[in-house]
This record gives sequence, structure tokens and C-alpha cells, in this order.
Amino acid sequence: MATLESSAVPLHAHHDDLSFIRKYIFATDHKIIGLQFLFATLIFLLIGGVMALMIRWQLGFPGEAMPGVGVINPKFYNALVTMHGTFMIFFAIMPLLVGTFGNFLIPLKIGAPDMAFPRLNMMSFWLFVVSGIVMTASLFVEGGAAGAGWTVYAPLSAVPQYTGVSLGQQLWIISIVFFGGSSLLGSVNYITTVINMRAPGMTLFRMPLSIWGLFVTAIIALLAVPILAAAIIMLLFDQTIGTTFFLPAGGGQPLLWQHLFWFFGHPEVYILILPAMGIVSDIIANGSRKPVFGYHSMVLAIIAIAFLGWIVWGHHMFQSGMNPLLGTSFMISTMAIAIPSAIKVFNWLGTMWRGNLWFHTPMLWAVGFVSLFTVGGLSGIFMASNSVDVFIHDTYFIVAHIHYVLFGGSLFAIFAALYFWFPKMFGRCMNENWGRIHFALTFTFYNLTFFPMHLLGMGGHMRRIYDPTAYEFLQPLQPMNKFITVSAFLLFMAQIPFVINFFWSLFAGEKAELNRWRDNGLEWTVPSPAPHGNFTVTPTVYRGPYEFSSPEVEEDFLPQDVPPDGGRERAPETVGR
Amino acid sequence: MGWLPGAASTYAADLDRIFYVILAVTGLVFIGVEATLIYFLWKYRGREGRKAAYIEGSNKAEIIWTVTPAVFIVGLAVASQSVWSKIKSPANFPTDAIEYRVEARQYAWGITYAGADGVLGTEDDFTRFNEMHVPVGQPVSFELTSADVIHSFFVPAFRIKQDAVPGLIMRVWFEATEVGEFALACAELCGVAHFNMGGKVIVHPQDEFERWVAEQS
Amino acid sequence: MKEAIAMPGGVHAEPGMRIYNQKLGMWVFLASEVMFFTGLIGAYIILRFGAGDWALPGIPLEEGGTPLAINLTAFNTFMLICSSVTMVKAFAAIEHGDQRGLRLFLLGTVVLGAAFVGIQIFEYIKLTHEGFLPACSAELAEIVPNCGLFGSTFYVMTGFHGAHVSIGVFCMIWVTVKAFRGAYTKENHGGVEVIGLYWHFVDLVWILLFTIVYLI
Amino acid sequence: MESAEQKQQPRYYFIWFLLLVLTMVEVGVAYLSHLPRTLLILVLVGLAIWKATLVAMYYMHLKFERLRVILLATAPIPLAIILVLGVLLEYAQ
Repeated sequence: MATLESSAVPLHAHHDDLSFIRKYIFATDHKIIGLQFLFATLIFLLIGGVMALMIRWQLGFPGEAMPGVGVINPKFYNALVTMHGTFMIFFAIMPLLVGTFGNFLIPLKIGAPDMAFPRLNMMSFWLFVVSGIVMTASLFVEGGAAGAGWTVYAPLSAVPQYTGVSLGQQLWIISIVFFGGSSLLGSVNYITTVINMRAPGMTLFRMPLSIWGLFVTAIIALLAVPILAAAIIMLLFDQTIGTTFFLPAGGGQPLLWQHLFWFFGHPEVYILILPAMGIVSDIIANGSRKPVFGYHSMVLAIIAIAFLGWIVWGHHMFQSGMNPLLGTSFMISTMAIAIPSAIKVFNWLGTMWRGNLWFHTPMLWAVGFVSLFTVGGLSGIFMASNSVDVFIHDTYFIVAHIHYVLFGGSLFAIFAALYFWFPKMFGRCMNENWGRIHFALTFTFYNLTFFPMHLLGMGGHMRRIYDPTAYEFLQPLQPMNKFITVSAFLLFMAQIPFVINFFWSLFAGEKAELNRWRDNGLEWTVPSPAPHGNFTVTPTVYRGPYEFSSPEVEEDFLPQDVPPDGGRERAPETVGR
Repeated sequence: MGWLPGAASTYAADLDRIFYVILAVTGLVFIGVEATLIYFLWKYRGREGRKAAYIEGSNKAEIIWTVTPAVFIVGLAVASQSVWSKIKSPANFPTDAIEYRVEARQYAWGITYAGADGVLGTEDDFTRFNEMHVPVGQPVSFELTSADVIHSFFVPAFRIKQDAVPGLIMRVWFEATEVGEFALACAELCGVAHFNMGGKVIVHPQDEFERWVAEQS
Repeated sequence: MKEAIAMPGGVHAEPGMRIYNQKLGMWVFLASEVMFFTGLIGAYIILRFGAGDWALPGIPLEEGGTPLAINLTAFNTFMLICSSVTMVKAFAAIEHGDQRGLRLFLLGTVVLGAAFVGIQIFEYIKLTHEGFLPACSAELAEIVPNCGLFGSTFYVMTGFHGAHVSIGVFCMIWVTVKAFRGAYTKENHGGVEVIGLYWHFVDLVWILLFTIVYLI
Repeated sequence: MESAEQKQQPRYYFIWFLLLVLTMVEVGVAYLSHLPRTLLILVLVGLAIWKATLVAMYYMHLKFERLRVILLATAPIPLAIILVLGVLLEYAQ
């Protein structure tokens, strides 16, 4: 309970004598933990990406040996589909947004010395590592990795005989239980920090939208993940000790699994997109040198999306045999989400309107996010219509949709955030030109890969099938499958400039100035990288985070901690070290 | 357009119409948003010495783009609802349908026919795997269930998809409008050979169908 | 708990919840726990609703009565309620700076909590001997309707609750040891309040579980 | 803590006694198996909610907390109801 001792008062005096292990391995500093999450998740992102390539290879060239991998058999293919989804959702996108940027940004941007519970924060990271190790280990156990899809629908997942996988599926469940623990500790920390530890003057409606996104996300995760935990524990017992929660033979209900899973799963989707929306809002305002258009409605839209997220889970189950009347109500609540989403897109456009756009690399990615999220949002309307969903449910149309939202959406926002906050994280800048090349290549090959999937879906191409040529009616679509596969490989290779740029800049990048992007956030008032404890003197906040091009001052930005009299004497920034 | 597979059931055209309406509207929004985006990127590209306009928002504009999608969505929901209830609502099932029973299992579709007497559950019932013979121009309906895991009965040409859940009995109906062979697929991941769980729906002219049924018993 | 009261981060113009971090954190954590038990209890309600026939209290086992021992568990419920009052009295004691009261009442809470767990373990042993398990014995399966489902839901719900009580007992022992070392004072006793919140929450969950699992 | 200043000492033993009596009533009611099931269930659930509320209000001191703490504590309850009711509606067809 004495964990706060180190954070209650800024103790720069003795943070330097922490040993290497205390500082970088069992770190309690939120910034170091954020970086730990970053490096861990980049590995998982790579694993998930390689799995995607293997899936694409099999779909483009069914049954042919993949160079360096060999022939992919159907069981392994199912494992790939399952683990690609699992790694990308639980071990890449979610921890990148929530773990990395949640940890790194929340205290810095609200003017707090650290998280409310630094040691819980450390435990959160190490539980995540344990979870990741268990999940990775499940790839190599006897019987192979889980093969019931990342949605682990019972009874397929509940009885080992149905998939031929037992230990792999059990490790999957155990790993997600650990993951849930990690997520819970993170959520408790973020919520307490945001509520209790804001700097003086940092009212809720002066918080940057990125913090709003992360805060609301933490609330969603806090309340959604336990439902998943309860459900998968029941699933584990069905697998191992003979309970019958989801097995009709023993009186259980397979659809109960789907209800519980999607009651978690749909809010989970918003966990993956709300922080991204917040981050993009920050970066677009910065790149446009203009306040965010309609800040309050942006906040309300985040809250509305989060709330609606709880009452739409049934739209994943339109074809599962639910009561048709219930289907109608779920369609209406689902479509209602289009309204706050539309508000967000239009407000981003409004932010750029009459701006003075500065196309730094983060801005490019943010603009890319807006254009691709628009596609993902619009294609969602097809699925929301329960009658159209009868046809496109479980086809490549939905694969296209989720990838437009999670790759074109979340991952683009993650790249934007990485380029944007890299200087603050490491004290060096990433190379802008290579960043632009990375963006141009990714944007191009991204669309070449995923846009045609809409057409596959319209052709009736089912998702998660090992060999599309097994169906006669899908054979004419095979050239398109090949095209997508080639594009996917190019998309993968388009990430090479990023990897090189990232590691090269880490050691040899241009030294970062204090406020690289002439931004208003509190994080730009501390040295890059910021010391343990962040602020030498607790900052006082005088205004919202988006006072760009304010008529009050000559420059086109006005940091949150500059007193209104215009006295630009900010002592703290130079003291740090 | 031609991207959707040929429609061969009575409600396929209704469903396609909604699809194309959504495609048209979302397509317009898509073009509108992306064109505006590109125009803004070009028009407001940064220049030295210029300062962006200091605008915090506009209630009027925001109300407009809140209400417009809302209206569109209400219309869409109403349109979808009628087709949805036509396909799925038990109250709207045709009463003059030929009855079948379909049981999915790893990895086959077992289709039970009523036989010559036209009544299920009698001795002359017979079961064929992966081939569903139906007459053209007459509604057919069936009880769909599964013996093991969840499968999904999917006939792209008929625009019908329904999960088969073990322990539950789902009601499905369709009426084929064209004679021919149509692919029947499993749309829900159901195990290792999920991809290989295809079948056929063979639509016969009425007299040919009767002859086929007679031959089987 | 000195640092808990001094609000970290200095003065607050808009001072958040006006409660210290640990207490706020515990409430946030409890909100999450509510959802976890919602998952378990909700599954039970839904499964039972779908199953139809169920073993009821108040009638003999042979006529479809419940295999659970209601009187024993009612006594156990009594223990847990008692432990709640000792817990809250411990907190009230230290609020007045009464060290002796704090220690005695905390000790009482530990004993009552441990007794609850002990009785629950005894109940489990008894039930498993009678063949009441997620995979019911053949004789029991014949007379108890939906025996397997009953067993599955019963053990998962009460098991996770029991685990929560056990964790609570261990934390309570830790707090008690600290109390005997004089770690809490009239001004600083956040630890007692926070563990108390957890303890009462666990009690509250049991109140609901006892009713819907044993009595309905 | 800060709640201490404003609250008069709640009657902890009285609440304990009330909980005890309510528990005994519950067990008694549960044995009245000849009454209609729906009535029994309503009474029992009502008693359980009463007891749970007593614990939350007096032992967890929610009665003496600020509104925002109460909101935080009760926030998950609507979600729990939405989940259970939403799924139960499946049977209403």
C-alpha cells in the first residue's frame, strides 16, 4: 500500500541510482512500461503478420508449398486463422493502443508524475508477458494451436474431438485469463489516474481527445473483459472437467457462449478503435494548426459509441438463430452507431477545413486513417442491415470490413502515434522521408490487399475456408485471390522501411528538440525523454489542448500551461536535466 | 453490377435491392467524403506565413451532419426490416411448403425427404447426403439442426444463410425460381474439413422432381 | 498510509473524486468484479431458464429436491454476515483511534472468514461423496433433474466466491498483522477501509448467491 | 477518513440483526414449497436485494459517500441487467 511513496513527491534526486533491472525490467515508471509494451507488442505484430502471409499464401496458391514453410494443411490453416486473429487483437492492436500509448501518454498529458499505482502497472505488463508466452507456446504443443477461430465458438472449442486440439485450446484460454488480469490492472490504474491525478486546471473538458479515448476505453475494458474471463473459464471447465455449460448434450446452450462472447466482443471492438480516434484527433488538430472542430461533440461521440457498444452485441448473431424480433432491435441499435461515427469523420474534415496543413508523417497517417476508417464505417452499414447480413455474414465482405477498421483504422493510428511521440519516447526523431515512403507504400498496398476483399465477399466467398477452389462457384474468383496474396506480400515488405527507420532512429536519429511538432500538450514541456516523475514542478493548465492559431498569440500554437497573460516564461522545461 | 452471384430465389431480388441501395448511398457518401478530404488537403496545404482560421466548431453544421445520417438510417432500417422478417420471421413462413429435415454434421449435410406420402416422420422417409433436391416455383421449408458443432447453411444464389446449432431447431425456407444446380456451402468454421463441406441444391421442374422422389423409394 | 491522504500530484483545482487513490481503485476494481460475477450468475440464470426442470428446496431429494444442505449453508451465511459486522466495527474502532478494538475485531473477522471457507470445503467434500459433481453420479443423475448442469453452475459460482473469500482471508491476515504492529492510526487507516470494502462486497455477493443457488 | 466527519455512527449492530432476521425469513420462505413458484421467487429475490442493499449502504458506507462514488459503484448494474434480460428475451419468442 506504500507504493505511492515514490510518486507522491517528485523525487528526481534518487531516481538515477535505480539499478538496470529496476529501471528497465521491473520498471514502475509509466514511460518505461509503455516502451516495454511497445517492444513486446511489435514482436507479436510481426508474428501475426507472418501468419497473415501464410494464410494468404494458402488462399492464393492452395496446396502449393510455401517457400520456407512448406505445404499448409487444413488443421494448421485453422490454427493460423485463429492465432492471427488472437495475436493481432489481443497481443498487437489492443496492447499497442492501450498498453503502450495509454501508459506513455496518460500521466504525461494530464500532468501527473506517474500512474496512480506504479507497481500494479508493472504487474500488468508482466502478466501480459506471461500471457504472451503461454499463447506463443501453444503454437508448439502436441495437437497444435487452437483452431476454433478467435471467437472460439462452442461446442467446436469445448470438445477436443471436434477440432483435434486439446492442449492448444486450453493454453489459449489460460493465456487469455492472464491477459484479462493484465487488462484489469491496467484499467483500474488508468481510471484512477485520470479521475484523481489531473494537474490543477486540467478539467475533464480540457483533456486531449486521446486521453478521452483511452479513459473511456479503460472503462469499457474494465467492464467487458471480466465477462470474457467468466465465459472462458466456463469453457475451460467444459474442455477439462466435464461441465456442460455450452454442450447441448448435458443441457447447456451453445448460443450462451456467443451471447457472453459478443457482450464482451463488441465493446472490445471499441477498445480497439476509440483510442485510435482520440490519437488521430490530436494529430489532425496539430497537422491542421487548428482547434479540433466541435471538441465537445467529439467527446460526446466517444461516450455515445461506448454506450451503444453495450447494446449491439446481437448483430454478430443475426444468422445464429436468434429471435427475429431481437434481431430487429439489434439492427436499430447497431445502425445508431453510424451517427456518432459520422460526427467524428465530419468533424475531422471540419478540423482540416481552412487550416494550414502541415504534412508531417504523423499527419499523413492520420489522414490515411480518416479516409480508410470512412470505408470501414460505411461497409459496416451493410452488416448492420440484418437482411443484407443474411448474405454477407461470414463472407470476405466482413473480413474486408474488420481489416478496414482495425488495420486501416487502428494500426494506421498506431503508426501515426509512433511517428508523433517517438521523439518524446526516445529523444530522437524518426526520419521523415522514410516515414513518408513507408506511408505511401503501406497505403497503396493496403488498399490493393483489402479493397478487393469486398468483391470476394459479394461473390459469396466464405471466410475461414482453407481451399476456396473446393467450391466450384468460387473458382472464378481465384485470380482475385492471387492478386490479393501478391498485394499482401508487398504490404508486408512495405513495413521494412519502417523497421529500419525505427531502429536506425533509435540510435542515430536526429536529436529531438523539446517540442518537435509545436504542439500544446503538457508532454511537450518536459525533456525528451522525460525523467522519472515527469514534471519538476506540477504544471498548471490554463486552457484546452487545441489552441492552435489562436488570435491571442503570434505563434500558431498556445501550450496548455502558458499563463493567459502571455508571459512565456515556463521555468520547468529547462530544469529537468 | 454483376458482382453478386445470380439470384435464384424469390427473396433474393429484395435482398439485392437493399444491398444496392446501401451501396449507392454509402458510395455517394464515400465519394463525397474522400473528394472533400482530397480537396481540403490540396486547398489548405500549409504555406509559410499563413495562419489557419481559428474555428472551434459550428453547432449548425454539426446538427446537420447528425440529423442527416439519422434520417438515412431510419429509412434503411425500415427497408431492411421487411425483407428480414420475410426471410426469418416464423409468422411469415409459407404454409404450402414442402417439408424437409436437414441435419448438419462434421462434414456433411444430411437431408431427409418426406418420401412418397409427403409426410415427415413416416417409414418412407429417406435421407440423402449433400444433395438437396427441390422443385422449382414451390416454397420449401425445413427444420435445420446439427449433430455436433455449429454449421451454417448457405446457398449464395438463394441469399439464404442460417446457422445450424446443436440442440436447437431452426426454421428455414426458400423458393427457387430457376431450374439448375446451386452451390450449398457451410459458412461457419466447423472443424478441420470445414472448407470441404459443400453440397448442392438441385432445382427440378415440378414433374421431374416428383419422378425423382418416386425413384428414390 | 501517510502518502495516501496527501493527494499525489499536488493541489487539485478540480480534485477528482475527493477520495484517495487506493479507495477509488478498489471501487473501480469492484465494478469489474460485479461484471465477472454477472458473467457467472447470468449464465446460471439463462441456463436454468432454458433447462426447465430444476431441483428445488423444501422437498425430499427423491422427489426432485435439492441435494444441497440448506441449513448448513444458512449457518455459513450467518458466519459471513457476522464477519461483516466485525469488519465494519474494526473500521469504526480505528476511526476513533481504538487500537485494541481494531485488533480484536480484525482477528474476529479473520476467524469467521476462515470458518466460512472451512465449512464450504466440508460441504464440497460431503457433496462430492454423495456423487454431486459437474459430472453427476448415475444414481444422483436419475433423481436430480439436470444434475450435471446444476453441478456445473453450482461449483463454478460458489467456487469462485470461495476463492474470493480465501484471498480476502489472506489479505485480512496481512492487515491484522500490520494492525498488531501499530501500522494504523486514527488519521491513517486507509488499508482497513479498502480491505473492508472488498470484504463487504464478497459478503454481498454471497447474499445473492445463497438466495438464487440454494433457496430458489 | 473524510466520510467520518459528516456521518453519525451508523447502527452497525442493528443492521447485523436485520440481516440475520431477513436470512431466517428467507430460509423459512424457501421451505414453503406449496406456494406458487413465481411468488416465492419474487419474495426471495426481493429479500436478497434488500439485504445486499443494506450491506452496500451501511457497511460499505455508500449512504455516506458522494454522488459520484455511488454512480461509480452502481455503473455496472445496468449493464448486468442488459446482458441477462437481452439473452432471456431469446426465450420470449
